[in-house]
Amino acid sequence: MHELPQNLANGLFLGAMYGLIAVGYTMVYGIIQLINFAHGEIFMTGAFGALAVYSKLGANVSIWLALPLMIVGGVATATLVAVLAERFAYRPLRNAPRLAPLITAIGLSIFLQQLVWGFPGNKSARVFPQLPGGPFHLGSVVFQSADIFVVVAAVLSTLFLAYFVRSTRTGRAMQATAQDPDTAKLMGIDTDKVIVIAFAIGAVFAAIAGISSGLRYGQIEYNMGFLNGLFAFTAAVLGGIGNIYGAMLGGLVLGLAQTLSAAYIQYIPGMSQFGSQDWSGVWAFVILILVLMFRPQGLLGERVADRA
Amino acid sequence: MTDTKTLTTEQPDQAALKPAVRMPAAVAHGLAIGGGALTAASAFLAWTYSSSFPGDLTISGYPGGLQWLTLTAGLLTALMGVIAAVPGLRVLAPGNPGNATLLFAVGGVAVTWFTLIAIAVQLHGLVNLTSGGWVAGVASLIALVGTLGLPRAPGSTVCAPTRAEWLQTLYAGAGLLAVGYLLHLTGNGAAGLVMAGAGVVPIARLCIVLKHYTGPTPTLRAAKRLPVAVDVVLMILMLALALEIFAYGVDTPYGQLFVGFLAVLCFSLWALSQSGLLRRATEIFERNRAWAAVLGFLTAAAFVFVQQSDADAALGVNVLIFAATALGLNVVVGLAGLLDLGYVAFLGVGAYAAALVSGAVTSSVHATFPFWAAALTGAAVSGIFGVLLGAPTLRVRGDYLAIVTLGFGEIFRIVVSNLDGVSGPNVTGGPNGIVNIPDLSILGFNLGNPHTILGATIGRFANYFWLMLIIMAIIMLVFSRAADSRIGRAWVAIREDETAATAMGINGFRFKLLAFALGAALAGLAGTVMAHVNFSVVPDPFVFAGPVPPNSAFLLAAVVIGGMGTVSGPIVGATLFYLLQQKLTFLQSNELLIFGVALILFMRLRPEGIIASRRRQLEFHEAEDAPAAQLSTAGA
Amino acid sequence: MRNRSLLMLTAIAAAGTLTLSACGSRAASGASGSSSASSATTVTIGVDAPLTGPLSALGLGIRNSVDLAIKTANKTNEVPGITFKIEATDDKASPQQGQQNATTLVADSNVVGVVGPLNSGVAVSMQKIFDEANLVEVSPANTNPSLTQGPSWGTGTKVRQFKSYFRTATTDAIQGPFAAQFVYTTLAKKKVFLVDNKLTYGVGLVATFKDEFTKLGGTVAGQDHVTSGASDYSSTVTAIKASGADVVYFGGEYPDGAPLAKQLKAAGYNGPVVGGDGMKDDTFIKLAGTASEGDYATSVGAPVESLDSAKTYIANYKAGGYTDPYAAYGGYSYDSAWSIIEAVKAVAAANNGKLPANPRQAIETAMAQVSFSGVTGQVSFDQYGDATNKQLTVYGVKSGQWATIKTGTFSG
Amino acid sequence: MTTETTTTPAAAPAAGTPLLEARDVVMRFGGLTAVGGVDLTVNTGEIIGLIGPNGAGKTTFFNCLTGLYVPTEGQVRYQGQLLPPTPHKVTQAGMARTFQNIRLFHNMTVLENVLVGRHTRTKEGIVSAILRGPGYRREEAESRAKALELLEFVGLADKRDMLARNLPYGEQRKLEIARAMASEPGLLLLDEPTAGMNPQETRATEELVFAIRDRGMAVLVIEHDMRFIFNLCDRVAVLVQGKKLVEGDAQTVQSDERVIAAYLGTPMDGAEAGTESTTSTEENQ
Repeated sequence: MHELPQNLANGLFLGAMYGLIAVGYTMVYGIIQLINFAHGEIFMTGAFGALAVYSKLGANVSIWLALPLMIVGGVATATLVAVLAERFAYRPLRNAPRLAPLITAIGLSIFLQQLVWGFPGNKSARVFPQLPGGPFHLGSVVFQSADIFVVVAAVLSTLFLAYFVRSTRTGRAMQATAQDPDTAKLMGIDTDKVIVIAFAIGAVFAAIAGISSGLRYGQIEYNMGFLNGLFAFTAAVLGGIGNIYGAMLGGLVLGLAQTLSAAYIQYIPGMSQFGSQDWSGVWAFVILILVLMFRPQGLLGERVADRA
Repeated sequence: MTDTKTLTTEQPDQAALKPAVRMPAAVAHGLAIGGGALTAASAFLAWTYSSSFPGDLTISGYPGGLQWLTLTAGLLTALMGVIAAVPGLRVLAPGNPGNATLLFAVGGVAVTWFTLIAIAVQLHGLVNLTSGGWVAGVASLIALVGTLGLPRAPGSTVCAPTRAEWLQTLYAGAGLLAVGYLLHLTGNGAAGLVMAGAGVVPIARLCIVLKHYTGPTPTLRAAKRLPVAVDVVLMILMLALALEIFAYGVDTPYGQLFVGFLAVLCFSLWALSQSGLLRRATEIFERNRAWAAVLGFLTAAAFVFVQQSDADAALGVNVLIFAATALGLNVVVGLAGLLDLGYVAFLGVGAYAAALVSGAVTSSVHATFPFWAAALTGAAVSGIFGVLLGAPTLRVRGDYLAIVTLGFGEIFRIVVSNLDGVSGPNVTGGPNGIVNIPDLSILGFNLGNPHTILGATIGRFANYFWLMLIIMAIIMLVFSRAADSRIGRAWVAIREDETAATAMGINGFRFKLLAFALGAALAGLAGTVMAHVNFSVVPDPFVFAGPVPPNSAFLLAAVVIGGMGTVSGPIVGATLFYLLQQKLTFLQSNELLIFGVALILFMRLRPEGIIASRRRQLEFHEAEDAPAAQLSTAGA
Repeated sequence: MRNRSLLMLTAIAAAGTLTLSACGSRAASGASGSSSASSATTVTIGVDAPLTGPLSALGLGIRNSVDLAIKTANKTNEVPGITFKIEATDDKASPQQGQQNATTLVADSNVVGVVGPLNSGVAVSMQKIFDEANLVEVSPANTNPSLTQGPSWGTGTKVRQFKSYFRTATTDAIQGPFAAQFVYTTLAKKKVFLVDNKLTYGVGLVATFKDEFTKLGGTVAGQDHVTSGASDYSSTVTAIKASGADVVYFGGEYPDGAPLAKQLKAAGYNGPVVGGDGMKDDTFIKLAGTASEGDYATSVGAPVESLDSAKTYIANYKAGGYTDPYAAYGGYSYDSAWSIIEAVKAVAAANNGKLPANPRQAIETAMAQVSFSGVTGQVSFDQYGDATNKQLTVYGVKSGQWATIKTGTFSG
Repeated sequence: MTTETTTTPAAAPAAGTPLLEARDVVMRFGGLTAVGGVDLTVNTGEIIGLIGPNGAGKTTFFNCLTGLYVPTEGQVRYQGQLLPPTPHKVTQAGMARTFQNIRLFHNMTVLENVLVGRHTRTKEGIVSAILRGPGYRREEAESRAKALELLEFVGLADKRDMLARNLPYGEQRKLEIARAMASEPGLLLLDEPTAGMNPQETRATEELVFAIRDRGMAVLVIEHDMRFIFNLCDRVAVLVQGKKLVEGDAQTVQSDERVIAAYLGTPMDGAEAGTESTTSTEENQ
């Protein structure tokens, strides 16, 4: 059990990444009750956008110089994709029955994956540049520069978002739209703009998560959005969908749950076979079901009264 | 691509009912008939010098490959042209024979010019075309011009697209070209596809113009009732023809031929609906429902006799498995309105359950169940999994169900991969799966052995095709009867308004669970056969999205694009999907990309699917037809 | 109104496919085989592999190598009077599709043998179809021993499963133990941590490695299973470090192996990662970067640079102008196709230089006697249909390159 | 409206016995008390009105009675039995309702809507629905007959194959009543049945409610339209700010000064304004 601190740290890093992706799900869902199924692919395009910038820069450019540019490139790509998707795929279906935008989202997700796959060299994993430095040691915990990156990014992003939603005009308009879109519209809020901004913010966060993922694992793949998106959405539900702090918390809880279940479930008597990393996805799912059973509104979610 | 405003019928302006091309009626009729005949005749010429274009179009006197399709379209044009020209033949096309001639001619132009362009592109250059090819191309155009000179139907509008619409088309086309070129510069595999999409845009615009030009489908007075015997004979003939056409489509050996086939088929169906013949045919089937069901079943069963080899039957089995599963999903999605994104897992549960009790050496359960017991086991186990999954999640908001089912679909594969005795108890054989599953033996008849009926050899897959057909019939029966019952009404009520439904005494949770379990059980049933057909069950195919159906995304698409809540919709959707991904091999790796785009476009243009249930129809197009419509045709 | 929107959609779809297929009719151009000899019989060698999708890189390598073999045979007039032709089918890594391809190939009476498939999961759905038609199937890539020797091969009861199924790929039963001997004896590492990605290949390899390694006296410090494609292996890395293992044996392909190697080294783990031929790919080194230094992978056959046939093959492949690399199974595929050609040759030779009307049965019988020097070494098949070539080579990553460490024959 | 048709009235206990007894029903949302301790009794054969200004908690009280909300405190009994707090069981027990904002199954036909109302009075399950035995056929035929009779009763028989969404507004109200009646309730709860109707339609609804009572059902009706209520009801209860202000016959209530004050507007205090806005969002759904 002495590797507990290390496992906790691993879970934290993973969870921070999930949290960053989950924010996008939760914001869009909070405002237009749409599971933006393609959000995992936004995450993926963010990573590929950053890689494209890096490969244009050439290998001679120092990573510290390249990183800001990569972030800009990744964020720009992801935001562009998200905004275009909103404008051309989702907006026309705003008043359609529920199933229609969801299926559109599935179509979009497959489309984006295949499009990225079609670029030469993307058929299998691509090498992503690494941050130099490390490994760092903190007590018995070993971590990398990329791990610091993801944690710092998550903290800064959350702080920014908290400020944005609470203290800016647009942020408050966003809250109002989430509460009641029709009234918000009557009050003169441009709900279309608010929705676009929600998509864009989600995309920015997802792009940062995508870059973190590349930095941490050293490779990115066209289908990296599927599993991560699935887990991130689980995190959003876990934390209480519609609540941005919930998304972060849900991400952390899920990340920890996965890492700890992979490490320790095997020590529970009779469960020795169920502790591998492969099973950890299953345990994450079990946790989701348990949360839905006993606290359907999620960890930080508010009870939504049944409406008659 | 289209905007609905242009679709709303404008008042037919009687004064505007002049044909697009002004000419004396006799000349128009003559050109139509003559052009059609000439097109047909040109199919007997050689079109190209090189035999390397598939189908070998170099032989004079005997049509090959795509030329057969040109021949068909030409003959149909000429035939319908004659009907349109001779008033006494109006009985044969009670609707609008002029329009029908036009559409047949368009089909002829489409397939002929497609062939010519394909030859030129594939063999690099127009020089590869012989004079015969040019004759065919010109003849088809003559027929088209002639038909455009025929008098127009009431209710149609010559609405040349507005300037804005043309510009829109232009921009869309140019945009796609530009994007395609950019992709081409980066070396993306989808570049050609996107650029080809630029060609589709003006064609689509022309199709819209054509649609306005032909006007609405003619409404007919009900025909005189014929004696049942006559009806039956007619039905047999029609079904036989449909089977022959279907078998031809299935058996098309290369993609170009399949595309040409689809083009002729689409325009011919459009033409038939304009001619009123489709309506008449529907009437016959509708007034003899029992006969229609029995004959339809027999026709499907006869498929194995018209096939070329057992390979087609293998295709048929796979289509049926896919369609049966899609129909099961339709209970969940179409009737109860629950979105299940991991449905393929239930197919997997059924397949694994059947494999475990099949007596295969690699099965961890050393038991051999007869097929009926194995099928019941598969369905029951799958249904139980449906309940286990549904019980905790169906109480919460509907959207969560989507993610829980998606998660279930994913972990199903992980779990079966791990239940191999190393990282879990030994149940499923892990990644190696359960293999060498013996063939089914029903009543002492081994489905693995070929046998001879009526002089035709019925191979292994034909046997399974028949078995699957029976299962399909059962699933159809279950679906349609459940849909049209107290239970089905409760499902639809829940889908419509759950609060109101519970206020009417419906236990929402219980009925949702029932739908979920029934859907799962039907998928499980299909899975039991799949295990035997494939000799094996392995974890890999049970994914959310993959290139080969059935997987969860394709299943959902078959239901949604086929038509939610209907019996025939998912079957049509599944068949179409399976055949398309089989035949359009020239799409190379872009099938999934197209699939994604198709989903998006369908939700935009026709969210109710190909075959719309009357409910869906109105739900999605409330703005378009607000006036109360008496619903005469039942969808479900 | 409504019906019309449907008609329109179908018309658009039809128009779309029309335009598309006019532009993209490349499918047929893959087929080759010159028909120069006018009186020659033309027979077809089928290929079944994933030509599209995520595994297409491997599948295309298989197809191209078979194509190369056929071209070579036609050029050198290997079987006088008989011209070979390729018929490549795409199984998309799906058992269902593979089975359907099998029925299509069986139905084509010109097909005398089939090379493929890539995935064991696909193979199990095809074997019986081919077997009933006596159509020879040679897989360049299936490694699961039970495909030939039956489910109880581990306990010593080996039973040939299908008389028409052969393979040039070596089985897990050879490669795993060979790696175990290398790790235990040559590297002198006695404490191993086992990782697999829960796919057929990796699981089989790890299981056979584990048996041999414990038999030799080594200890298994721990075992983990990772989700293929998940890339976050931090819990596995932590467990490996905590276990005190001095070597990691990884069963799986390089896309999963590379991040594992990378994350291990980044976390400060010093032992080598050892894998099978699924890991011996240049992309592994590319993905894992410097972290791959000192890692090992086993591969079948003698070292490439010591085999002239391999060098010729690589040169010819380059000259052939194929856009896709020959990838991991190119050599085996070439040998697979060549073995069919050899069998056809034998049958024709025994029948006055002509193939009998239905040569499938004869070719199946002739396969057992096939023996030639191929790309991967001497190619012939034993009583189960497995390759008799038991020579394996260990490669190690040295300054960013795979270098030959040791070669030997597995006997055990 | 058709005149009396031969029907079997719902099993009605002897007139005058209490059918619904709500005791001290309290409903709080967070810190907000929407309904604060309301008592109400409905006897068999009665038509009871429930009135009150906007946001008085009428619909919330309704929802408490029909199981959509679980009351924070208090009890609701139907025929002496404690009602379970789930809507479908309440309907099963014999209370059916309509909604303030019509909630039909829009994409089902008129007849199907009423057939859904028959749900609790039919039993056939999935197996018999698939096998279609004689029992199933009999039950289905009965349901159909009953539903058609109800459509006849409310005057929609000739529109049975139309989609509910295509009915004009007033007929949608009628259909909703027919649908509720299909479950053969002892007590029918109508939530603003005349909202948005013109005077003629309102009068017709009045007739309809009387006819319903004549079929042996008690009726509890929420309404804004005073005249409608006072013409119709045997007793009227007035709800203001979640509390029952008065209860009595039309005469008593009409002359009560507090009611007049509540309606004609003594200025509401601050808390009231808050209550109003939140409750109205609830009622808007």
